[in-house]
Amino acid sequence: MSIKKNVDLATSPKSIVQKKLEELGMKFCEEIDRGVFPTVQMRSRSISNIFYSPKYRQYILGKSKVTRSSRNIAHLRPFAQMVWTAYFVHELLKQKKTSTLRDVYYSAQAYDIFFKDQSESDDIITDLETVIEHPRESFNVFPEERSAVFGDLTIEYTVPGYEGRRMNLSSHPDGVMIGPALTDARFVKTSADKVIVVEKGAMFTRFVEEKVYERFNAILIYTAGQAPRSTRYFIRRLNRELGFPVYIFSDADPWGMHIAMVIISGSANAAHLRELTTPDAKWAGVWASDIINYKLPSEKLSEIDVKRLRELRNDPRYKDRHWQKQIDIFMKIKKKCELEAFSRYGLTHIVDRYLPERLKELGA
Amino acid sequence: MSIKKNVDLATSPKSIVQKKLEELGMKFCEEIDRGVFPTVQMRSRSISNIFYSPKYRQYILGKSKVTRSSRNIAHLRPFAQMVWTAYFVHELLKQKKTSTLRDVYYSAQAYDIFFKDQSESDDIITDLETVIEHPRESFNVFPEERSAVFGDLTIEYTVPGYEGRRMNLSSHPDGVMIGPALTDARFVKTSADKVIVVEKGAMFTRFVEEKVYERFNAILIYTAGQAPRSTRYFIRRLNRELGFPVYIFSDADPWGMHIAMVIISGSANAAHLRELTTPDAKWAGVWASDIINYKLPSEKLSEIDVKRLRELRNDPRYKDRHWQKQIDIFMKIKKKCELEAFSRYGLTHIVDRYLPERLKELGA
Amino acid sequence: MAGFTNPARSIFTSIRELVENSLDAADVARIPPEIYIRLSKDGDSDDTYTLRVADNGSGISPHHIPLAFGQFLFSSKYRLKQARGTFGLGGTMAILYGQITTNKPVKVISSTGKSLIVEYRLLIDIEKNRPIILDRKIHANPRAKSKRWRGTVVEIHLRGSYAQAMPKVLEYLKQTAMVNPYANIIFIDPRGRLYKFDRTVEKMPPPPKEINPHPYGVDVETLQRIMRSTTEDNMLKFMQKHFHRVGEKIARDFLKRAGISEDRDPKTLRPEEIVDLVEKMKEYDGFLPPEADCLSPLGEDLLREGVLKELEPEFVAVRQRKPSAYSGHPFIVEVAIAYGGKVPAKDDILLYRFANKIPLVYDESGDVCWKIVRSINWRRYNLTPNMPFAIIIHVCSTKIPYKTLGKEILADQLEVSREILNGIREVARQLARYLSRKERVKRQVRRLAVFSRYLPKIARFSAGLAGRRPPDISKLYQRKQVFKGFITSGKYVDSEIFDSHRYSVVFVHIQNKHKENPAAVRVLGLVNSKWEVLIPESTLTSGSEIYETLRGRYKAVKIQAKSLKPDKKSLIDAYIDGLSQ
Amino acid sequence: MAGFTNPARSIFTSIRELVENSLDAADVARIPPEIYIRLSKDGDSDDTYTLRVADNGSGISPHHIPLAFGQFLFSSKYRLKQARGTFGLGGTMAILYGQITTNKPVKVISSTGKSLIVEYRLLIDIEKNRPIILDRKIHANPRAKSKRWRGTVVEIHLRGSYAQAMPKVLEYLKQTAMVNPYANIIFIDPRGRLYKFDRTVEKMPPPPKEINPHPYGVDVETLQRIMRSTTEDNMLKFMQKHFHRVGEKIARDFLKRAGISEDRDPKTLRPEEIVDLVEKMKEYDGFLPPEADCLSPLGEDLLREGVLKELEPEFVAVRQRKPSAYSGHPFIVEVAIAYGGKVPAKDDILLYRFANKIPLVYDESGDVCWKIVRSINWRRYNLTPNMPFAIIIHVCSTKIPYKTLGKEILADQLEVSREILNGIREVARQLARYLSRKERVKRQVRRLAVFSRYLPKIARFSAGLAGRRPPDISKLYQRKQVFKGFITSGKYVDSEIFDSHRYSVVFVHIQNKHKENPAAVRVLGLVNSKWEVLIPESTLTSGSEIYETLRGRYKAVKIQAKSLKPDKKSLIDAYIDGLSQ
Repeated sequence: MSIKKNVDLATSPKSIVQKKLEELGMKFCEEIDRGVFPTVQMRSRSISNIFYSPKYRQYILGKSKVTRSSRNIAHLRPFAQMVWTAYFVHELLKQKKTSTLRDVYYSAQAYDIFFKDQSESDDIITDLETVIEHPRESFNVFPEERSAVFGDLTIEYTVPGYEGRRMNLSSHPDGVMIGPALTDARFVKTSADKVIVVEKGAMFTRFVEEKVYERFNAILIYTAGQAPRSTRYFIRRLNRELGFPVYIFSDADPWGMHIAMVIISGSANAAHLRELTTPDAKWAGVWASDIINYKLPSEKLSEIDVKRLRELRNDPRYKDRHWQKQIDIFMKIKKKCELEAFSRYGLTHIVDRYLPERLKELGA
Repeated sequence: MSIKKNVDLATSPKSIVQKKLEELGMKFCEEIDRGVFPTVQMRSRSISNIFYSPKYRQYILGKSKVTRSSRNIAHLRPFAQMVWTAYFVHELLKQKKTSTLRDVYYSAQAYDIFFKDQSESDDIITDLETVIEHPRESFNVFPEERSAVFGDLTIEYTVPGYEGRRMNLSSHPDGVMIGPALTDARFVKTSADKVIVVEKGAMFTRFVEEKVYERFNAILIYTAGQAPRSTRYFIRRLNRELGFPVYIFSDADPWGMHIAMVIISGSANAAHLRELTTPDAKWAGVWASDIINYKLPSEKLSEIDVKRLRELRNDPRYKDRHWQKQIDIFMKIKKKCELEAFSRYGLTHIVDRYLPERLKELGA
Repeated sequence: MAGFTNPARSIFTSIRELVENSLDAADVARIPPEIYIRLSKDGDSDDTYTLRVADNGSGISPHHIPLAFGQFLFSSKYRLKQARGTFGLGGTMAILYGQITTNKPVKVISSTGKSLIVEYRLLIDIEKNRPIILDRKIHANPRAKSKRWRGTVVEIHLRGSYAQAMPKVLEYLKQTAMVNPYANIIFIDPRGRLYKFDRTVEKMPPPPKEINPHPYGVDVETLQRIMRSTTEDNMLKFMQKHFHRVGEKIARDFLKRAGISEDRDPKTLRPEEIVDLVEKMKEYDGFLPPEADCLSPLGEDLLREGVLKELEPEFVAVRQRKPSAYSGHPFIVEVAIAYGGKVPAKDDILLYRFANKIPLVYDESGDVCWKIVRSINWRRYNLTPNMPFAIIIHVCSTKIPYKTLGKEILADQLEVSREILNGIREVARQLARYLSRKERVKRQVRRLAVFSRYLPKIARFSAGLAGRRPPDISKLYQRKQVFKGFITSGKYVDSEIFDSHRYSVVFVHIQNKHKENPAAVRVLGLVNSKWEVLIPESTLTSGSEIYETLRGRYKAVKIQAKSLKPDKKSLIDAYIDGLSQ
Repeated sequence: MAGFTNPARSIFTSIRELVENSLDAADVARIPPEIYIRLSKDGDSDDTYTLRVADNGSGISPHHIPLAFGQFLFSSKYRLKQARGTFGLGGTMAILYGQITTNKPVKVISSTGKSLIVEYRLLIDIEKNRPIILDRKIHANPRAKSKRWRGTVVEIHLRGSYAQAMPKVLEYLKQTAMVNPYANIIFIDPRGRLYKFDRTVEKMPPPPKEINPHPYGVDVETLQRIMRSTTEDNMLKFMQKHFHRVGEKIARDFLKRAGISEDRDPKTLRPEEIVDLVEKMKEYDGFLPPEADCLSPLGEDLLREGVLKELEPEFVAVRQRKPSAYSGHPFIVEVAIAYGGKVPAKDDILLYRFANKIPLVYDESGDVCWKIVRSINWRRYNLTPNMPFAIIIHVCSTKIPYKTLGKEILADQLEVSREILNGIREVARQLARYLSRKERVKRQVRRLAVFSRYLPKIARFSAGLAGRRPPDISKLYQRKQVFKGFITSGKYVDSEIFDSHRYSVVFVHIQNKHKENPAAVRVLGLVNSKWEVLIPESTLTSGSEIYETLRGRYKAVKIQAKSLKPDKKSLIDAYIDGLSQ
């Protein structure tokens, strides 16, 4: 069956949303021009205004509305935060980029807008959804995704029903899930020459959108935290069968370090196995020294972090000089930071500056 | 660059593993024939036998070995469990099917082999890995995956760099990740006529392997527990744009019911939005009544479960007669069970019997 | 013996009794007291001490000393006067306690300021209740009157435990200093530490007078005592002479109602008639209320001084209530509240209780003062018990309504409690006003900072969204610093002018940042091309600030400042904010 | 007064003293005791009781009664005998306590089984230490000897608290019954509840004999008393006549060493010579150790009987140690251990201590028995304190080594402690053997079930893997039930035959499932075509089982079973398992 194109739900909301955001900005500007404090109205999300609708068969908001006024001292801060968020997602839409909730939280700092914690920024995004009356996916704010691969690599399936069928791993821009079929696939053709592994879904999507695979001839892997074993196996295959160097990017803290280390040297739990490590893979960042050199926003190490670092210091897998040095720096500066921290310098900073510098430094 | 096919790491281990398993079985049979209690040797995984190898740059097991003997009363139970596990994964390999750790745990019951809990069966699989010296992925036991779709649906991307490019959602047998690109894609062509949603990765993979998409003309969705919002949005699109009925399969407990309910009627948190619900979707199972009718292995409801059921009973979304009846049955039998519970009757039972019966019952 | 029930309490009570005798002696002499207290260990003993208390009071005439210190006097006195003595015979009690526990005599040295100084060593003959004089010495006082010593030194030996008593002793002395700001008190403890409480005023409160008992407050025993000693031979005169505020007219009317002949000789009244007479006096509603001139309250100035001196608060309010009476006993309640500064913030309210200038430091919780303090809804005054504030309550009366023999707990006497409650309410209201004003200033300053922080951002990102240049936010809000480190002179000088025509509300915020000198400031607004004074001249003490909201439209607003005293320059910062709508 | 220090203890001690007097009286009469105790409230009073204790003992001759119950007798006796009395004068103490607290006399009724029964009401004249006879009645005993009553009834009034004493009183009676299994004891408490402890044996232990003191155990005061009363006029005869185990030869040798002439008249010894003599006796190493015939231990049979009766355990082991002596005092230790059945499992070991057949129920923890029990490493016997077992320790001696005046705590006397420790070890070893045997049977039965469960599965799935038919596991292991509900007869009957030729180990498991009757069973093996007895005839009591492992190769194995007594059939199940390698 062929699908008629009378409704195109996939993209039309985006242009509507874009327009609504612009109108909102215009309204505020005009109000200020007139010497009137800008206000915005939205449906109240308080418990007393949530009703079950038998017609829609879901919970809906009632008629009660709330007004946010920039005249009201208590509203001023969230009002400004919402205007910024509107501005930020409008930029995302204009540039056809996506983001995650966590990314939004970090990005705010670049604009001198501060959120107490991520739950505050999540709340503001929910406010904006309420004002615009579209879900945040319509303004390109997505939740995190799970372990996946992306890049110019044609594979050939060996699973039943797919024998001989081929697929290029750049064919699905969300990333191709690493599952049984992919693990068992043959590698056929590629123009890439390296593998870049990232721990966080947000960075993976960022790298895809910024065409890291083209600009650096890379196959991208997203581990979703500690890499699942099938993913570690897949990384090893890329390294062994194709001879590609592997660069791993993870959070700058003992746990992030260890995500890289487990890909490189495996875990004690899997000591009886040989097929899950990639000894030549490199931990490419974020290093403790990067926190200083790139002036990244950071948090204090917790007691548990410090305890973990002490353990790692005595772990034979960490005996190499570079690892030891990074552990020493962590202990000295008593700070840690996440991959997304680069967003403080703009979304593309990590790709435009950090990545090329680091790859060059590592001789890639 | 073209890849030479001198090493085919993807599939060759499987035939090696298959052979090793058969040899193991033969060894045991012959020992019994000779009146000798079967034994099996493997490297010890005790802490004292785990060493770091600078050569391999990973932890490895030392030379110390342990012998499992069926003559030793303490070894007899795990010995039998391991022989069964070997038999089971050998069947998986022969039939080119895959499974998960959880599935193995449940499947044992069909063979009158019992595990105290999943951690016991996980341990036995690790034993088998140690004996066979290959990772469990080589005998088709995979970890769970995250939210994905699979089925005959050709989509057309709208994301930058992919505009106009098309992809069929059956092209990647691990399932296609539901991310920003897919959420925004246009639907072009399909031979399917319904959507089947499952909560668990194990069932999704099972349905793909059993060609549920062909046999029932279905697009399969895997939610990974509570469905992410982009997935709920995608389900809604399939329902609205293509007019497909949606059938949801989740665990038979208040939490599983609610996974289905949130897809159907949304959550209170998203009461200000309209694009995330699929009011016509149907909760197709596992129902409380199925626990009785299909004699499924079950567990006692916990106090928290019962408390949750009481809440749901008074929730307006649950006022429909069918839901109320299922809640009443739960309260009466005080039992719950998981989707994987059908594995007690063999891996394909859920597809061969339950699915057609249920779809027929629901008028699909 | 009450007050001597354990080793800690004994030390405390002994010090207290002797100190209070000394304070009373200074009151009598109308001289600001100098009290010197020394407690020292006796040799190697772990628990015996020498206590020496010296004062500059009236002194005791030599032949009186043995009776005053070596005997319990059950006097025939019936006239009333406010006095400290908690146990009445307190000093002698301390001496007796010392004698019993150490078997050592008391040493007393005293002079009334005449040519002799007398020194006694005395024991009390307990069975016979009379002094045993062990030793008597006479010293010469200098001939020059100005160099003559006057006062009393009492030195006793006693058993006790100072380590345990210490907190209460120090608390007692601190509180004593609080209600005796005209006294110098020095205490040297057994470890050789010196505690000094200096006087900050020379003025003493007026001394109490002795008065007749009020008919409402008389009991049978007192009445009998009066009858035994009276020289009057008829009831009409008897009533007038011996009772407070009973004149001829009232005496006549009362006797008529009581059914007693005016001519009756009081000594002929039979016991049952005396009982009846007491009841009749209580029933009769024609007596005038007692007068308070027999009382010696501290007065608001002295109380404030004492509180400032010992607590060093940021704010204090004091209140003396009008004299009142219960059961024929006149009384006056004085209350203070102290906030901030060195007043500590504890889990509970700090409460200081005083009766006739004596601190009550034991058995706090059963006291009616606590009951009253607890009954108050402090939230009404924007206070919570864990804030740094203290309540000071002083009750003075010819008869303090104690609840127990221990004389540490005030009973719930309706009339007294009402005065205490009203007193606390008055000072608490003053504190509440102080705090709310302080809070308002802080809040407004914070409010305006929020506008200046966020409005520009709203403008900027809205413009970004709309794709145009940012709108001008000064239509909504503007802040201007009109004085910046301005040094005042003897004459008013204008600040910069703030163009306020588009704003409906204008906020003025002036700070005197000088460390010592006060300033005078005022605020003017341009109305119909004329500068009108909007806020008249106000004094801005060193470190303080003014924050005012001006409502109504003015074309412009400015501030003027000058030194309060021509030669004392001060340092002024001032801001004006305008907000539209 | 020791034992009467509080209301609960007073009740307990009074009951105990009178009961022990009664038990001693029955011992003297060689008649199994019948003790009847009744405690009842006196009228409306909350804390006064009447205590009546009646026995069937020897009775007291009429003229002796006032002295026996109304006077404290400080006897001149020096010969020794094991006796219960803890305080020596205990009974009189209880009477005195009752008299002091209620001012009421004691009532005593007694007969020695002759024609008269005498009843007295007595008070004790405390100052003069002599009885006051208030009343004396004489009743006739029946003429027929068989109907005559003999025994004593004592009834006193006393103050105390039964509610608090109850747990200890009941514990005391239970434990008394444990070491007096030949006694009937009935107790009716103030609430009217009846507690009955029935005798289960008629046999009584042999009565103790009176002996001379041993020279090692003599003190100066005792020696003086002997000298005062002796009729001998030379030291050689004096030593032989008055001391335990001193014959002519030893007496001569000792006197020579002590430097005392054999002819010396003992009455001429001066005090300092007497003191010297006592020291010489202690130093001399030639005296023979004391003999134990003066002691009256329970014996292993009676102790086992008592423990079975009162604790109803699943298993009991008892042990009487050989007589020993400390400081010239002979003693015997008896120990028992009881396990399972109705023995409760507590957090700690249950310990029952007895001295001369008296339970020690107070002040447990200071006792040397506890010290010893704690010092034992119970894990060596596969026991932990929270398992259901009890230790029973009985020490009997002419002089129990008490630690305190209270006579509830045994002191750590080296010789005695060693005997207790060794005794406990012996019975604990017996228990350990019992438990490990029991555990082994249980474990083996479980083990074999595991083989039969999992071996078939291993075969099945291995075959599945190998793609062939399953191998025959009976080469490894086989189980066969050879008797299934078999009813025995008077003669041996064969079970099914188990083909055992391929198994290196064979397990035999036989159960007697009959509720009452025992069976006889044996196991035979086929060796060189001949049936040999592998396990000889064994008795299998009702409900018990045999589990044996046969090592070595037999062609076949079978079981034979018959009734133990020809007319009493039993019910047999039997299994044989074979295991290769």
